[in-house]
Amino acid sequence: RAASVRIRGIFETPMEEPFVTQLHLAMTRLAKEADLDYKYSESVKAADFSRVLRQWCEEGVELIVGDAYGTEQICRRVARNYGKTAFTMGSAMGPTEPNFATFYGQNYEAAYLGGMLAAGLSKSGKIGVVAGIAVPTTYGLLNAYRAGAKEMKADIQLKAAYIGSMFDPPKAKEATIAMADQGVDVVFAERIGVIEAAAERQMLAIGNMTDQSAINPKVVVSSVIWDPYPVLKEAVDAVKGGKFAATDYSKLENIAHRVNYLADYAALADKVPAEVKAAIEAKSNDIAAGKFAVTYEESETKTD
Amino acid sequence: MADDTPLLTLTGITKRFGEVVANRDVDFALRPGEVVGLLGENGAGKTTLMNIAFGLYRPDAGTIAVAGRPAVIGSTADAIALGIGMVHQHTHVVARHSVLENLMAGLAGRYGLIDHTAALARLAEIAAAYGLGLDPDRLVGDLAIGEKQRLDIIRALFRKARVLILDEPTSVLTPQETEGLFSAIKALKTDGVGVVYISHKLNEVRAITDRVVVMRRGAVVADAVNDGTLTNAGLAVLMCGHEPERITRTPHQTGAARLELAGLRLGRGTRPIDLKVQGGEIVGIAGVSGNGQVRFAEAIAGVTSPAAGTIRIDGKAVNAASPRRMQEAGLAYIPEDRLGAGLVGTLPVSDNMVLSRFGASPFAHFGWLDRKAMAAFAERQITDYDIRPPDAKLPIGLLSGGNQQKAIVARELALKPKVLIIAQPTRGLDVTAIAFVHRELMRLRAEGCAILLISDDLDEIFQLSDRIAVMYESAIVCAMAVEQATVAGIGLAMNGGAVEAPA
Amino acid sequence: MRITLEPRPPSRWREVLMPFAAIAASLVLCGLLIVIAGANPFQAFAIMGEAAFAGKFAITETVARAAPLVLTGLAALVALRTRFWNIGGEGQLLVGAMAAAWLGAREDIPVPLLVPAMLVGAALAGAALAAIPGLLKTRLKVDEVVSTLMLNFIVMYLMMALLSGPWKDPVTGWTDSPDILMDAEFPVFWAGTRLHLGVLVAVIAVIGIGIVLKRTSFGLAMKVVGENPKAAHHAGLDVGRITLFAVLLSGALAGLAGAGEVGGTQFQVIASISPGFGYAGLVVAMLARLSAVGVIPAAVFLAAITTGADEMSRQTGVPFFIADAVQGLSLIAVLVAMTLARYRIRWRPSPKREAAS
Amino acid sequence: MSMLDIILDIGFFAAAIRLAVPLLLGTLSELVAERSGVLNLGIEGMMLAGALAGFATAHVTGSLWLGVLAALILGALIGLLMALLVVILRLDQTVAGLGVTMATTGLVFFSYRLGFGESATPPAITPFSTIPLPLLSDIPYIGPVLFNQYALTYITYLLVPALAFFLFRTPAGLALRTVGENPKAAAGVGIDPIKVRILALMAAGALAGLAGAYLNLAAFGSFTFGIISGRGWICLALVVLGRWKPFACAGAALLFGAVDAFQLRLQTSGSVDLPYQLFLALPYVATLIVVIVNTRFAAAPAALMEPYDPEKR
Ligand SMILES: Nc1ncnc2c1ncn2[C@@H]1O[C@H](COP(=O)(O)OP(=O)(O)OP(=O)(O)O)[C@@H](O)[C@H]1O
Ligand SMILES: Nc1ncnc2c1ncn2[C@@H]1O[C@H](COP(=O)(O)OP(=O)(O)OP(=O)(O)O)[C@@H](O)[C@H]1O
Ligand SMILES: [Mg+2]
Ligand SMILES: [Mg+2]
Repeated sequence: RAASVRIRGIFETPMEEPFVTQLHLAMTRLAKEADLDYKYSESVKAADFSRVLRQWCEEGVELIVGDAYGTEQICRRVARNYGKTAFTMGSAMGPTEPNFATFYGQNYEAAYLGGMLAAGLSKSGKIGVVAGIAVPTTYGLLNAYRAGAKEMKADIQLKAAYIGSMFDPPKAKEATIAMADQGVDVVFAERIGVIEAAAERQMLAIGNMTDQSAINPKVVVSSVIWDPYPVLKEAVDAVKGGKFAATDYSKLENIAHRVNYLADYAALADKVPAEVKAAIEAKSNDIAAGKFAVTYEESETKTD
Repeated sequence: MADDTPLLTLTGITKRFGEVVANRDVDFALRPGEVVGLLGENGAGKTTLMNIAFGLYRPDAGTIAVAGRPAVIGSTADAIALGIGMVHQHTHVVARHSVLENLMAGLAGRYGLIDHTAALARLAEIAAAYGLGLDPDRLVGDLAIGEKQRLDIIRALFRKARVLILDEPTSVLTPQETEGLFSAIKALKTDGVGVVYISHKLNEVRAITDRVVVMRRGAVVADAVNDGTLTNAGLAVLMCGHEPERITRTPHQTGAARLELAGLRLGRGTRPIDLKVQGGEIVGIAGVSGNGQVRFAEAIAGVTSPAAGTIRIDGKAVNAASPRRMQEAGLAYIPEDRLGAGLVGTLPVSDNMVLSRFGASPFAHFGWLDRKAMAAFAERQITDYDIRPPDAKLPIGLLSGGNQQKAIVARELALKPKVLIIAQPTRGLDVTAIAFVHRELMRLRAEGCAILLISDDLDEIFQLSDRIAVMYESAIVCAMAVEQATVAGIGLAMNGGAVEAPA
Repeated sequence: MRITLEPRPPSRWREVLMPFAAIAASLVLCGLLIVIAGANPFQAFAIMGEAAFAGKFAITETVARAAPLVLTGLAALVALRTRFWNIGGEGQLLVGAMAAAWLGAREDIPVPLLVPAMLVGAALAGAALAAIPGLLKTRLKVDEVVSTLMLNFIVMYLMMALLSGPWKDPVTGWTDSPDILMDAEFPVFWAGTRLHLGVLVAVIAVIGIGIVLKRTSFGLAMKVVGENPKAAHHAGLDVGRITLFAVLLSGALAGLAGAGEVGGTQFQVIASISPGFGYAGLVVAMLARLSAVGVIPAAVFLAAITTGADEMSRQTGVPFFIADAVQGLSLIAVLVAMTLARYRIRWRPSPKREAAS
Repeated sequence: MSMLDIILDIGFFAAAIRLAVPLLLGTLSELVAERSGVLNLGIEGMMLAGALAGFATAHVTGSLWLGVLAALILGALIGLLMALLVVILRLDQTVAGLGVTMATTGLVFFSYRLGFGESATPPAITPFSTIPLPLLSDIPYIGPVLFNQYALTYITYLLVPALAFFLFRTPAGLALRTVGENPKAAAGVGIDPIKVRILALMAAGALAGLAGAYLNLAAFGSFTFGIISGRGWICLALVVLGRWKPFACAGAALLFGAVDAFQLRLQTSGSVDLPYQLFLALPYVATLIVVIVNTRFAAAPAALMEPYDPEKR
């Protein structure tokens, strides 16, 4: 086993966080396919980040994958001091030579399609999104979602709520119910907790990051998928081939590379009007072919 | 008395607290309609014995029988169910509950509910039978201390106690209240209730009891029928094993007024206090406890601030005083609550010896403690005042009460005070310790210190004071030279009665 | 049946051995958890020990992780000397961190003064926050357990508002403050490790507080106030002032812990800057049995649990959350052991059953 | 949508109640403990343990009510542990409570990982659904707000008067209050303060467990790490706000449920532009103010935080 490449995952939250879940699943898949030595640490507190990273670097680990959002300084500093280890981290700041490659964790192209779907499904003309902490990357996602919805129905109204933490499902649920009370009938579940409320209030929901139809197939029409497998595969291949560079992998985070896509409609396929399906399909192809560019916009997403 | 089976029989009771043997193979019996006085020095084990009968403590050995039948008293609930009631030395009541709630706590109720009606009826019954009444709706926190104790007694009777244990019931009562209690006890006797009466007031014991049991060092040393032949001196010998030494006061010349109180008010509504204490004079403050003695002492010592008035020491007014300022002005204060207010039990003797002085020379220089100086000082005081065990490093809380008091006296006298306030100086002390404290007070008097002696113990007041003042309802109601005072007159004043103050 | 506590005669060796017995007991419990998780406890402990202490990297990392715990432990201890339950170490640490980050990013402070300004500013900020519950307690008798706990949450949310508003990172837009200047980063005194100035500050603080408590009249005054405030007042000590001083000192120490995290490990304020260092400080203080010197081994113990459990979890698959469980269990174990050192438990069979049999 | 519209909305009141119920259960739990003289800082951990016990049991057995039972039992057991520490061993209530919370939090997450592993979609159960009470739920305004709720919510409605009745009308309640005010007085009238405190802590634990279980059996269908999010600490504050009285505590919990519901709606309404963190801080600020105004000890049980030693003079 000594010959196999060692890759490590570092995550600030527990594994249940969808972003982390997707990274972990992609790594697990890669590890199996390419016979990698993959280990990870979850719930690493910011105070421990540096130590864990440096410990791996000291051990000579080849590739570290994870989430630098919120621990940007620490991750970059370690990378600077340990040039031999390759980093591929979620970050809003772009890559740094020579060994710090980044991805953005962005699925706004798919979110655009999600917005189209939401607007196409909404009968009330009001759609919603319940998000976690109000930060620019979240805004980028929500703004694309809004743009997609507006394209589908110009007069659609978007309601946005932030629960103020990554994890407070009961609160996310309440925020969703508040939206139901205000007439929203389709909601984008940026956070966990939304789908449960949608089920209670006969709303439809669109999942985020992972395919969340498993949570409640009767409610979740589709999910705005972010699947980092292609990103990580490139990074691993680069490490294996000895030509790793500080790449900006966000160039892959789109529909063309299947990092973004809208999940199958699954159980609720017949709820979606055919023309909506067709419009989404067409748009998806246009985006993939480069005929249409979803604008990425990080200004605050506010309720219409 | 128709039935002579004892209501309560304790056989071979032994109880240890760590190293201390509080009860040693004690036998005790109480018959219906009998009042038994339980006597003994402080720490003799009286309270412990009765706490065992009441289920508060578990004996290490011995058995209990109630009405002739072996009884298992594992808790106070068991004791109450067996008809035993106890009124503690310090009343245990819930200040924020009403009288009625205090009475009903622990009762079973009816249909799972609190039964107010039955409780009120029972309260009225007790008031009619024994003359012990209280307004059921009053908040207990508002009751006077004597009323609180009445509440405790009513509470025991409420539960139809056949055995009533009264632990030093009169230490907080006025003589009238004491009279009331005695007539209630007499009424209980005729109902066949047995009463255990614990007291240090030998006159009362001789007046109310049928029999006395004397304890010494945890064991019963005498059991005698009160046939009128008992004397106070005889009882004292039984209790301590010897006739107590008495320090006597020799008249001498007093100096100028060292402590002057003018228009001192302890609370908003209270009368002003004017008092002068001269150098070399002991002024005894007599009074029923709860009449503001503690507040009086604390106000002078700067612990609390009086509502109004001025305090002068050697003619100099000390205003807006704090304990520190009063110490600087030359006043020393020995509070009655020794371990609570005078000492830090967990700290060693050496630290306690300089509790008010460790921040300054010679015990500290620029904020740095001089541990050597502290230790040397403590060693000297321990030798001089014969504090036992002679170990300056021992936490002072582990010393006996008498030795704690010696330590405080040593500490305060080392300040060479111009004025000394000493409250209940011998409470809880045995005879040798009492003699020691009294001797020290006399020495200080001879050195010209002005001494304010606050005590519940009239004997002590008469024995030591040059003048006697009486405190009643937070004011001094009379003051006179000891030669002009009589016990009866002072007692009357303590109850608020008028005294024609001789010139 | 009735359980009673009986005082034991005082014994030095029992007092000394007690914390070790407690730690051993908590490790046994922890071993049980490891077995439940399907791993070999001996192997797991070996991994933990190695990850925490074997080699320069492990040791220095554990020590660096212990530094904020030493400071918050001292903070809890100093306040507890006067019987003030400062549960607010967490909030005081956060304001300290914010002050340090604010000062450390200022171009207008002369370079040689940057680091000192950060330390002083953080200490002052921590003390200022602690002054609120301190004054509330000494002036208005407001219970400090509730007030310090509430202030932690208030400070945390205000910090979040600051981080997502005025202090939002201009580059990432994420909720982290601007980076401090390069010159504001704490010097490292062993190249290649993370033993930064904050670690030194923690050690100096231990020595300083140890001396204050043992050798100065203020230290004794704090103790007198804590053990018996009534007697302290009678002896002429200003109980309110002494308590307040101790609380300010406590807040300053917690604030310094925040400065260390900003200047030495994070270089900015992020929302999750403290994994509960403030609360852990109480554990440290209790483990140390309120002795200043004891704070160091206690903090190192807790830090080692975290650093060790992390690696152990990766290697054995035992969930990492075991570290939190061990911290709580060791706290409880120490509390119990402290009682058992002084009392013996007697189980008395119910007299009713006794009589029946 | 204006602030007034939000407040006049029926959905707002219903949400206020849903958000208040777990807080109220926790507050009643703390009320029982503190009335017996024990400050229970273990409440946060007890709530979390109740949440996991409820969820895991419901997940395994498929019965939500068995989940509720499990939460009650586990909560009571942790209450017993707390009692062992602070009543029998007479440890300091503050540290012991924090220790219990720390240890249970770690153990709960640890057990969750062991039992459920890491999966992409966290395991879920179908939570309780709301049950409109016949007739009552048809009352205009009040009906949809109060009587279209979860079964656990109805139980909570009943618990408030039941607890008030228990405390102020029954001998056992009087015994509890007496112990909290003056355990020596209680012992003097045949009440065993130790027994009362142990039982009170077990009841408090059970109630806290129920509060936790509500969060994932009714409010939400799966267990996540942020499920309690400091709600236990809020309860500690709400008891003070409710001055140790059941109905006032219910009012306090409702008030905070309403603040939270308002805050969430204000965000979605888009009419006000305030950092939401300020709203999140609001309950804590309000509590601090209340504690200052009412100085805690004015209404707190007199023997709160005082260990009872039967053989101490
Ligand atoms: N709870 C206790 N813990 C330890 N020692 C105790 C306890 N209660 C009593 N003692 C000790 O037992 C002995 C007997 O005390 P007890 O209170 O029974 O005396 P007493 O005769 O009632 O004295 P007093 O006249 O002062 O009331 C004393 O030495 C006392 O210190
Ligand atoms: N509540 C208590 N807990 C533990 N030990 C106690 C307690 N009360 C008293 N003691 C110990 O019991 C012993 C006797 O106490 P007490 O004050 O009754 O002494 P004493 O025999 O009356 O002595 P002295 O003549 O000096 O007053 C002392 O060593 C004291 O430390
Ligand atoms: Mg006694
Ligand atoms: Mg004595």
